[in-house]
Amino acid sequence: MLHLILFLVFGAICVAGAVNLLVQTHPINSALSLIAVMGSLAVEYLLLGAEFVAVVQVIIYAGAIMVLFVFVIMLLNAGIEERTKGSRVALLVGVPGVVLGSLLGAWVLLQHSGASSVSLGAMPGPPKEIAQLLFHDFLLPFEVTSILVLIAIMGAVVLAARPESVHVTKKEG
Amino acid sequence: MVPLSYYLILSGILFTCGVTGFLIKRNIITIFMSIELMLNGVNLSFVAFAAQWHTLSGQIFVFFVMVVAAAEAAVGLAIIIAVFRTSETLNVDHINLLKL
Amino acid sequence: MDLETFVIISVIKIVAGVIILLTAVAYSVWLERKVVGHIQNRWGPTRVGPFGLLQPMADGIKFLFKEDLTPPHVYKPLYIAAPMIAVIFALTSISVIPIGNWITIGPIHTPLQITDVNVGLLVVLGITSLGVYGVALAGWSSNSKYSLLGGLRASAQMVSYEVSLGLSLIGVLIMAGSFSLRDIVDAQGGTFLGFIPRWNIFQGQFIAFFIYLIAAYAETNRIPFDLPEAETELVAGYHTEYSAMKFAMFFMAEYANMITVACLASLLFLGGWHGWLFGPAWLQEILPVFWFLLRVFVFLFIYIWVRGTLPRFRYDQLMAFGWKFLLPLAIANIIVTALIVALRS
Amino acid sequence: MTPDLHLWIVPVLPLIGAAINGLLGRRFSRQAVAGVALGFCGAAFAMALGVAIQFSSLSLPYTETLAHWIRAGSFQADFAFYLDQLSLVMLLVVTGVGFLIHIYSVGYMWEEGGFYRFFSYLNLFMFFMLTLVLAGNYLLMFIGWEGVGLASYLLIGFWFTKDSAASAGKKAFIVNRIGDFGFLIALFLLIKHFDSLDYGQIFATVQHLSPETGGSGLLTTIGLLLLVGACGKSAQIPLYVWLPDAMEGPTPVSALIHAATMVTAGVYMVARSHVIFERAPMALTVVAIIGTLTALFAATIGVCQTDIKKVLAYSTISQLGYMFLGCGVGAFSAGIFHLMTHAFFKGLLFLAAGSVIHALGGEQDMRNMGGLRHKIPWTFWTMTAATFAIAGIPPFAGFFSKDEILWQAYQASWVYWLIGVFTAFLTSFYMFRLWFLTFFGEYRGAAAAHEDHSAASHAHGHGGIHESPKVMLVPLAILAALSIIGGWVGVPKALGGDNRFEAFLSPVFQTRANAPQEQSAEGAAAETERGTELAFTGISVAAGLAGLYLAWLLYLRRRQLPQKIAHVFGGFYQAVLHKYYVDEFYAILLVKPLIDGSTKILWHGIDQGVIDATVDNSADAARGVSDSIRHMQSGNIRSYASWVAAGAGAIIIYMIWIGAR
Repeated sequence: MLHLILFLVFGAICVAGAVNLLVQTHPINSALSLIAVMGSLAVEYLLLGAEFVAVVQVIIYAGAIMVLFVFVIMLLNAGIEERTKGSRVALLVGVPGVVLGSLLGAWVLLQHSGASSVSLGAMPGPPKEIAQLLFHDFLLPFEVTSILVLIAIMGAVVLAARPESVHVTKKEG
Repeated sequence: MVPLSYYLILSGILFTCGVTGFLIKRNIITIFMSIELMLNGVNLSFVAFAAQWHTLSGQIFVFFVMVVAAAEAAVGLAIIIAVFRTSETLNVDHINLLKL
Repeated sequence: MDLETFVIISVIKIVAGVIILLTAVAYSVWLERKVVGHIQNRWGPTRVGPFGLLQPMADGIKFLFKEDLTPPHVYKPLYIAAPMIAVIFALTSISVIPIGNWITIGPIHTPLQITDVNVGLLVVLGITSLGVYGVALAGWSSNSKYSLLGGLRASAQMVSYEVSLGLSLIGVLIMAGSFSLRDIVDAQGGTFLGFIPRWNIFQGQFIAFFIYLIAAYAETNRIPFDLPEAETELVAGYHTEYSAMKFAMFFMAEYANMITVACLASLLFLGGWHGWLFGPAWLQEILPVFWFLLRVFVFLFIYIWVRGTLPRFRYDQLMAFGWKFLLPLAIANIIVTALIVALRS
Repeated sequence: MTPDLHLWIVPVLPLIGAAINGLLGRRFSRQAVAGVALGFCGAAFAMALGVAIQFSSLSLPYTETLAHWIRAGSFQADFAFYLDQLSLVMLLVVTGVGFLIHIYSVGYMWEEGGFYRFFSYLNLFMFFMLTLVLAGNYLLMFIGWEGVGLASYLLIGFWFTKDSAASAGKKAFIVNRIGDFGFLIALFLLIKHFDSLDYGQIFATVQHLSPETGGSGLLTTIGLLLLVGACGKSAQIPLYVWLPDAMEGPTPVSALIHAATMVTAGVYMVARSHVIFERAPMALTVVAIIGTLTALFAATIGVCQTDIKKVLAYSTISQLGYMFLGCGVGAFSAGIFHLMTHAFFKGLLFLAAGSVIHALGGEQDMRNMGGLRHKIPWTFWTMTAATFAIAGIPPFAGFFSKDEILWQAYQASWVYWLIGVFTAFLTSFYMFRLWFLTFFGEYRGAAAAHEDHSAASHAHGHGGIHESPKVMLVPLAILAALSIIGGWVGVPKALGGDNRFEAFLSPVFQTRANAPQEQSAEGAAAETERGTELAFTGISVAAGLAGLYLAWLLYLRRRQLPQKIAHVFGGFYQAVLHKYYVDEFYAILLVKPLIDGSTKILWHGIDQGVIDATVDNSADAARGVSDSIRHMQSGNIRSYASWVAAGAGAIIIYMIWIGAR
């Protein structure tokens, strides 16, 4: 019961944050809503027993990636988004469409997987076992992603560096 | 006891919100955040399935998604900065150099 | 232990923890003023109470009763939320930090810790990493160039040094084999060669401690890395536009973060609460807490000492130092530690 | 027991040389190129000698499998090498003569461009020829077979800027294709019926079959198809046309490839397959007939040729005909014997001719020569030895082998013998004609030679008629010695010898099913046989001497006579002069329909009308569709994203529909 309540509360926060992301016109508000979504998602992970994933979600997503977003919003001083007719049309047509689609998907899922359920703490994700998987069974993908990250770092530095100025001190985290 | 489908529905809602945001938002940064939202929705279903099948592989995939998201954010934001530097705008409707 | 007892004990712990932390914050401010004063050949606070011991109270009262000024053209929701965010995350992180071993009071046997999470260290890191939002949002929402520059600097600096900070801890984690702070401390019990305590700092993690120390100074925006609030260039950085209680919140957040960092350093590198135990049973239960607080105090004293001694870095020096020196050093430390552990086992 | 010979090293050595020279030779000095080429070729020769020394201690046939190559079901082909007496003879001839010609080439090609390229090709040829000779199955032999064709093509077209050389190379290649086609089909038949290409397995199976009577049967078919292949490679009727044109290549190439080694591959192949041929009498008869006809046919053409190399080319074809004749009457060892002696004296003839050409600065027309015997005495004397050898004058090498073939041919049918003797007479005649025209009389080409001298594409830097350098003369001398004494290993019993060559090869050929000669050679009839044989030997020697006399008469004594004779024979002379119009005949009958068909049907009809049109029309259609669709590309990211989302949505709905069904 407690599990269901917690799920519903944080699920509601998630949905609210996601919708707020869409509604808000200023990117910083959208970014903060997204942080809220990620935080409550971390709680959902905890409810699923994946505490390591939950903490990493907070550290990486909320603590690093979103900081980067906020940083860029601040740096570029991104203003309020202007509305045009097209976007109103999109809202009028798209939002009901999305709601309908979501309802349809939800209905299908409820129809076809009603029996299985997850209980609180059903499967803890101890860091040791995760490490065993990550550094043993999934070693190659792990190394590949590490190279991907390295490439991304270099790409970001090259892209963001001003070609003409010599003293570029800004870093992408 | 929470049915697995609840988690999947939540994941689906988040993903749909991300798609919607990607389609209706004009600010390139917000569009980018919508992508992150989609990835988060997918991550939730990974973790839910991992709990469902009692295997940790789902959680491992979440890590990979996170790493890719981080790499994507770094490169994407660098591109945004570069775009802003040349076109002085973040509105994707004004960035249409690919037009015929 | 049934649920009711658990809730009651938890509430007691939380209240006690908050009170102790806030008091510690207040008196570490006093300590800083006093020590820096003596370093600079001044007396520091002396008027309020003996040795100025009541000065923190006076400061608190002053902050509470000053006019809460909100400048025009600020982005109000975030302007108000920013200091709250800062102080909330600063206070939250103390929740998983143990300040001593288990104690037994009557029928209750409980750890001296609000909650023991098996990924405790990561929780601390995660919450600390969220603290940057307070600073960044404060800088941006103030709609002032000094604030904005301070906020930008703070977020870039904290994100950068978080990497080195996190990596410096991995050596310790490899030695202990656990994320739980209690396990890490337990792993440091005992001595080797008869007299050297098995603290991590004596077990080859000296370089990691050094990296941690420097990165922690940068994380808490302390001298010599207090670029975000450099008064000579940015007036006061991200809290230029703040006053009264909101300013006090930033202040509290900074000192609370310092204490968290000091606790973490004691737990991870300096052997936690391990120390000389003597006397009757009740004393033996209290002594670990004493030894732990002693370490935290020493660490805080070094903080203040450094502040009174070192000048401020330049911004590019700060970044270059973080990325080009500390990060490779931390990685090298991980590799060497992992090798040694792997060879030993 | 049997020592491991590492036979595979023998062919690989020249391959290494070819690779080094071919890949890096451009940067080497000429000395280095020559050193590499000679070194690896000489090493192969030394290795072959080593094999020969160990030969007596081997259990024959010696086989060696290097690696598995193809495995498909029960069929298996390996990189296997096979050594018996036949292979050994070929191995020694190829490496020995090849090595000598390599040495000679260093001197002959010294002034030419593409020096490294020449030696790379030459070494490559050695590699493929040795593969062909040492192969342990038909497939590997085919590799060598094709490879020597490739090397031959490259070397004929060595002066590829010259149009005639390039087209001669192409002609050789294409004509050989026809032969290879027959060879391939023979291989397919072997695979189909014997499930193997391995010599040992096939021969073991075939040995238990009885000879096929009548003109048809599996073995006959295979034999005839193999013969087609042999005809292509060994320039027999009707596929001989490429060999005269192949004289466009440098003279050492003509000596090595188109006289001594490659063209004899067909003979080698027939001899190697003797087990099959012996059980297909019909095929064997065809071999003999083709050999006889070719010998006569080419000899008559040779009589009228004026180009010194062309004479030798037709002579080669004619001599190859002799070898086929020998094989065709079942005297494989005689054929191989003639192959060996022919390699000596014909190689020598070409090299000496090359020396003459070298001396005259590129002049090849005999009408512009004459009286050279004092100016280039070494060349003259070596050439004399070779000429006597080929004319069948005892005791030169050619006498023994040719006589052996003629004797064996007579035992099969007197027709073969008659034509053979007449051909021997013709051979003697045109060879001495060449000899007299070149070395006797007075020099007829001074002015022409000097004009040529400055104009010829490969004129030499130093003027006047001059003897070749030592590096060219030493191989000449060695080959001359071999031409003289090379036949002594096979002195027939009739002349008091014991025919050791045939005895040596007999383990290979003893398996023949019907060997009337051997049966009749034993017993009481032997004495009368011997008398007959001696008589026949006398006749063939007389034929050779008659040729010598006639040539002396016509070309030295009565110089105006040839003109008159040509006038008398009129049409026939013209026909012979134009090589019986065979090239023209082929051009009308085969080449023109092929070209017309390719042009009109394949090019204009199928390629342009169908293939090109398909591509063009589909491109046009794609462009038309794209023209209308490209307006979708608005440059608006969100519209792109909408399309992606719509597609994804469609897929999701489809999946849901599938799941719900």
